[in-house]
Amino acid sequence: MKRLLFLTPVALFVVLIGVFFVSLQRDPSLLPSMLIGKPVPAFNLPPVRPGDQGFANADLGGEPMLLNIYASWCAACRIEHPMLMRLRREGVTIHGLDWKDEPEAGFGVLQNQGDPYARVGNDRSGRVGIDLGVSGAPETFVIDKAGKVRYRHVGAISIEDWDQKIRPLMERLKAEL
Amino acid sequence: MKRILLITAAVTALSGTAWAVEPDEMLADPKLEARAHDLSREVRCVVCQNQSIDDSDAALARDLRIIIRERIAAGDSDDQALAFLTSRYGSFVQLNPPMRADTLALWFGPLAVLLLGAVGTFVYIRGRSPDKAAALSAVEEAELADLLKHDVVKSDGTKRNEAG
Amino acid sequence: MSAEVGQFALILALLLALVQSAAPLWGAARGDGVLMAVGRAAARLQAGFVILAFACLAYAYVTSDFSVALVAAHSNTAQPLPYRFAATWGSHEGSMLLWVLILAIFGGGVAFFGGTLRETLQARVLGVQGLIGMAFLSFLIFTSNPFLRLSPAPLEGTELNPLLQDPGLVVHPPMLYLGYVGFSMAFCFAVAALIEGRVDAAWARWVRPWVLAAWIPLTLGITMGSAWAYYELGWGGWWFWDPVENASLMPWLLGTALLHSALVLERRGALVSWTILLAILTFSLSLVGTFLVRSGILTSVHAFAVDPRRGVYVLGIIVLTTGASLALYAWRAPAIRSGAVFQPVSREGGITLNNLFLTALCATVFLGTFSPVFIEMMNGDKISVGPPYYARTFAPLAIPLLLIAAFGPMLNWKRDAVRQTLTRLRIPAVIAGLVLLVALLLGGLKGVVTAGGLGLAAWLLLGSAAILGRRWWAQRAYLGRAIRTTPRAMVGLTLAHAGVGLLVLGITGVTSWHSDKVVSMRPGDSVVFAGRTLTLTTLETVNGPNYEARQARLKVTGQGAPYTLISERRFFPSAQSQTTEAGIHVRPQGNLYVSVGEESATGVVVRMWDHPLIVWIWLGGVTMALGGAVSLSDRRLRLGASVKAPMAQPQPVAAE
Amino acid sequence: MLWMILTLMTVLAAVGLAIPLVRRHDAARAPRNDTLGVLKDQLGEIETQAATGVLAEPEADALKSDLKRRVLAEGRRPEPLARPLNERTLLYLALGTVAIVTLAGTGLYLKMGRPDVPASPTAGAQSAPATDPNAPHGDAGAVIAQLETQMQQHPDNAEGWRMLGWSYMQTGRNAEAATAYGKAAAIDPKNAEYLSAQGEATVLASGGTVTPDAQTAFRKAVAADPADPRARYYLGVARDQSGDHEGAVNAWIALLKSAPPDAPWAGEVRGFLEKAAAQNKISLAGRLPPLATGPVDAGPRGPSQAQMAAAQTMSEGDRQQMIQGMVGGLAARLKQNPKDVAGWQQLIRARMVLGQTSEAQAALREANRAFAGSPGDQQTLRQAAQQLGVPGA
Repeated sequence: MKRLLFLTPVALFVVLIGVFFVSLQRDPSLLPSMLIGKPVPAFNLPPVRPGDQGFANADLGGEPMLLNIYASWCAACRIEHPMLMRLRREGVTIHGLDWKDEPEAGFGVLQNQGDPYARVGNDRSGRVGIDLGVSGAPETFVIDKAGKVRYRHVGAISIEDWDQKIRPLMERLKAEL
Repeated sequence: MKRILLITAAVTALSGTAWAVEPDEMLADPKLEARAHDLSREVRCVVCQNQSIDDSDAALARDLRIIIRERIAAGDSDDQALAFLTSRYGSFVQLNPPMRADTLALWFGPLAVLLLGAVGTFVYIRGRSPDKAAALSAVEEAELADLLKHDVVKSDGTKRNEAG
Repeated sequence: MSAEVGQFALILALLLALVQSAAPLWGAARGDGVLMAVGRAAARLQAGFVILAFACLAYAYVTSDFSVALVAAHSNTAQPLPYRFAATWGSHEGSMLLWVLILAIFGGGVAFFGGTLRETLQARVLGVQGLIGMAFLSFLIFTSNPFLRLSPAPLEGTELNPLLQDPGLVVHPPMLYLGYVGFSMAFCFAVAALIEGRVDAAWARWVRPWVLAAWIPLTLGITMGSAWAYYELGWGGWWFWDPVENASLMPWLLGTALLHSALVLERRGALVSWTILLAILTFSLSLVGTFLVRSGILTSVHAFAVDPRRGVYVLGIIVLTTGASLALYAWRAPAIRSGAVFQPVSREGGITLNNLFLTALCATVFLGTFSPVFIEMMNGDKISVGPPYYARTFAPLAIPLLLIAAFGPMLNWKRDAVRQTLTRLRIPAVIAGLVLLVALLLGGLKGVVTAGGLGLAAWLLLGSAAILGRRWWAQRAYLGRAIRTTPRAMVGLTLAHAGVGLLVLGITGVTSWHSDKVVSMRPGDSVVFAGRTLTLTTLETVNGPNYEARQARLKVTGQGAPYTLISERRFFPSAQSQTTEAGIHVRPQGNLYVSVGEESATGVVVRMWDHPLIVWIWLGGVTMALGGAVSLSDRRLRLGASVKAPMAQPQPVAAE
Repeated sequence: MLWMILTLMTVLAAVGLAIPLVRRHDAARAPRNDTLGVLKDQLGEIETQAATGVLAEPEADALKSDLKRRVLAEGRRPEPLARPLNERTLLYLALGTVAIVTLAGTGLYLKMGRPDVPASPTAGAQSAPATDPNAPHGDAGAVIAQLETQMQQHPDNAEGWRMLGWSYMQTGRNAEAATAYGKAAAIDPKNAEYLSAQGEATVLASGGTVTPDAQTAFRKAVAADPADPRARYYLGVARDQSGDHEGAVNAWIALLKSAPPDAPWAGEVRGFLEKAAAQNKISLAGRLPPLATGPVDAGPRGPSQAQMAAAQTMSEGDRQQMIQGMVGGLAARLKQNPKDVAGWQQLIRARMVLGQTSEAQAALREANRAFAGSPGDQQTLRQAAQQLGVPGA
């Protein structure tokens, strides 16, 4: 009994070290999304492309698709852009949300680097982004057929992210009724 | 990579001045403004490290401060305004962690440590009941006198000699 | 060339640490004096080489030798000399070298001055110390080598983070490290005692000065860190519950507990295994602090080496030191004999209660700091633990502790009675009660917290004074002699506890009565704030040695004589970053704190705070440290002085 | 000198360790019991307290009897037996320890040390200007002044002159740069780099005209190393400026054809060549060598397709390393040839992407220095940096 008492510090320590060790492999800056499994909050945004129609939450759903948050001031978005262009060529539907940005600047990005988006809206005040729980650009949401958020990716999408996480998920969503 | 970017963002946000509420954000009604001020001190800035939005000069923190003021001006209670933010960013934005099943250890852990320690101390003191033998026996007194009489060094040295 | 000498000195130090860990442990096990002497020699040599290595790095910084990668990354020629020198420990590698330096100097100290210590104990302490040194030296050399070279050398270096270019930086980290590493000595003594299977009064008397020697700089370091954050970060806060602040607070809390429990062990031979456990935990928390700053587990303002690989290495060090020592503890501690008995109401009882609350406070900080990590592992949710949590958990536990702080020192050893003790404390109790009452009458029910804080401060200040007062009153016939013969430890105790009272006074003052205001001003504008009138007289651009600044001068009239506050926004072109220098008028009754912000068409943003009594927070901290220093100077703590026998007496054994 | 010091250090460590092993009679120390001393002290204290009345008699007696029990327990404690090592073992130990420290120390140092790397040439000299609060900050002036003094003392150091010339160029003092490079070339006339650098500095000093002096330098450079691209390029410019556009274009095409596949300057030369050809209506059809790096839009300095493909199959760590390596290469190239707006933009972007904000800032500063006196280019760079979110840009 007494010996057991003296063993408790060791036991607690082992647990603690285990947690630390696991935590080391984790990214402390990732935030879980509150929207998983929920429909995207209602919004209706003005266009980025002059003369285009805008972008509203009604445009989401029907098929699995991506909702990408980008901005002209965001450096990581530029890294991600070629990846989005590739996905677009492969037939993935991507909608864009130009976050906390002037529509002209947002359009400039599309002109200079190509336009991967089916619909794209300008969220100048950033309020729609905040409704989505966006903390920075780029971020990408995977939307299912019912228009619900199924996954949120923070930061630029890399090839591994696509191959290992997002594409398998999109395929599963396609198979869903 | 992502990690590096975010951390850089955090560092950059900090290397600037820690500039907080700006005059143009403030509500006209001092009572509401004071509530908003207090509330924004309990909301964590999601892009910086360990700062409340009240202390942060990040753009997103400013947006959130303005949202809080809008909610309060629109008649929301503090809890409603806070719920507006947690429904978007999760409990991460609450500097005051919510009381839930998984935070019980956090909230009551210190008290548990105190109580366990108190029980342990009680058992410890109880287990060592008052003086069993108050006085030393004559033999012991003699041995003690011998120990104390000798110089510290000498007494030890003598013993060593005997042992060797 | 100095860099290469430094590199080699570090390598030699590592090998000497190897010898220092192996020889004395083996020697003590066999009772072999020669091996133990080798351990002492290795410790002295190791200290010498680490000092050399540190001097080499400092030389490279001072002379701006940019062929050393670390220098090129953290210093440039435009930086003033003191900051070039301070940059030596301004980086991860440099601060780890500083850590190892202090460790080696302490080890060398035990080897040099430990002559009065039982030889086997000294040898085991040095052996354990050598193991820690080895772990940190290899961490330094293999993952964070400060002497990496660049060829060709760049012509100019990058500047140190301007936030860190401050007199505070020159002394703040070394102070904290003195504290952390100082606790390693208590740890070494604890492990040595476990190996030896013997913990006694001499052991406790040897450990206490080391604990004090660590506690004093840690107290000062934390105080200075708080003051630095106050005037440098520019928003008037003095404690943020940031993970790194917590990392220094946790060992402080347990170290304070250790300081008290070691006293019980020395005087009464009780609390033996608890004291050993405290010594192990205090140093382990210092290590966890290092780990947490360097791993990126908890990202923090201070994280200057966010690198999981280093984190794994430090985790390994923690497993080896804490894990092994706790296992040793579980194996050996149950067999260690415990000493005299005591009654619940006694000095021992008071100190046990003190330990209980300090441990619970440490648990609060620990849970607050680490539970987000645990909860995320459990269910993936992220939570934040901020100041509101600590206000609700830390404060309620701190208040009973502070009440005991004045009560405890009045208790007799072994057994006492509550009523008698209260009689001894009647004057402080009555006055503190009056303060509480008056404050309640003035402030009403809304001011309960304020009144409680003031009453507590009065209780602590007067209760501490009563410690000396009672002794001197008893011998009032020979007051002069009574004052002269008062043990320094008792004066230290009084000062340290009074320091806590000052701290409580400052915290109560600033949290109860602070006020702030944000306005947009143009030169010539005036604003009324906290009973004073502030006028922005000039707003101009000025140049510093390595920055340019927008400088605002505000003339203040009203309470106190007229004075001028100067606040600047400094821009450091070479680091491309900006800092704010607040303008602060410091008075005992309160500070006026002004800082300037962005300029726009409507003028410059000026933020102003009134901080009543805030300086007492830091003066309290300094007083506590001063109390520790006075205690440390007590001759009874210098073991050698108490042994009357001549040291060099011919020994029959030596001839064997 | 360095080796002498290192040897001395090794000897010191080895001897220091060996002394107690060899002179063993000094090592033995008087055994003593300090615990009894402490307890006796405490007994004395209690007696004093009882005498002065701070402590009541019954309390003092109780404390004293507890203390006496501790003294007794201490006195009865058996002394542990010593089993010292014998002489022979000690000797082997001494030899072994010394061998380990010496051999392992030397071995580790040979693996980690860089005894060949000299201290920075500027080290230890500029403390005077640096502490002067009126000195212009972030200015290379102090460094240059230091180098100048050094060159006065050691005028026969060609590399030193080159470094001084480079420093002059960084600060826009092109005529002085030309002189400095000239000195370097005079000391080592076989070094084409010194000569072509001298020529380039001369060209820049005369506002872009390839003067006869410059031409002489370039010719000498080509004579020393027929492949020197800078000299060949400027000789082409000289033809162009003298009106022989066709000859210039031919010279550049030849230069491009001989370019190694990864030549950093090829893209720039190609661009310049295409512009000049278009201006003078010279057809280039079929005359240019094929581009070494994949599609044009990948940029003249982007990683090759093969590199990219490799990057995609790599592990995260390896990829980071490769990216770092490529960025490092780019930075090194820009050091050699700083007049490259696109290159700087690429470097700054890469640094930002890697999260190396301060390096990005440093790159921006360096780029600004490189384009001192060219506000247009500086403007471009600043805008790019602002877009990328470089702090303070």
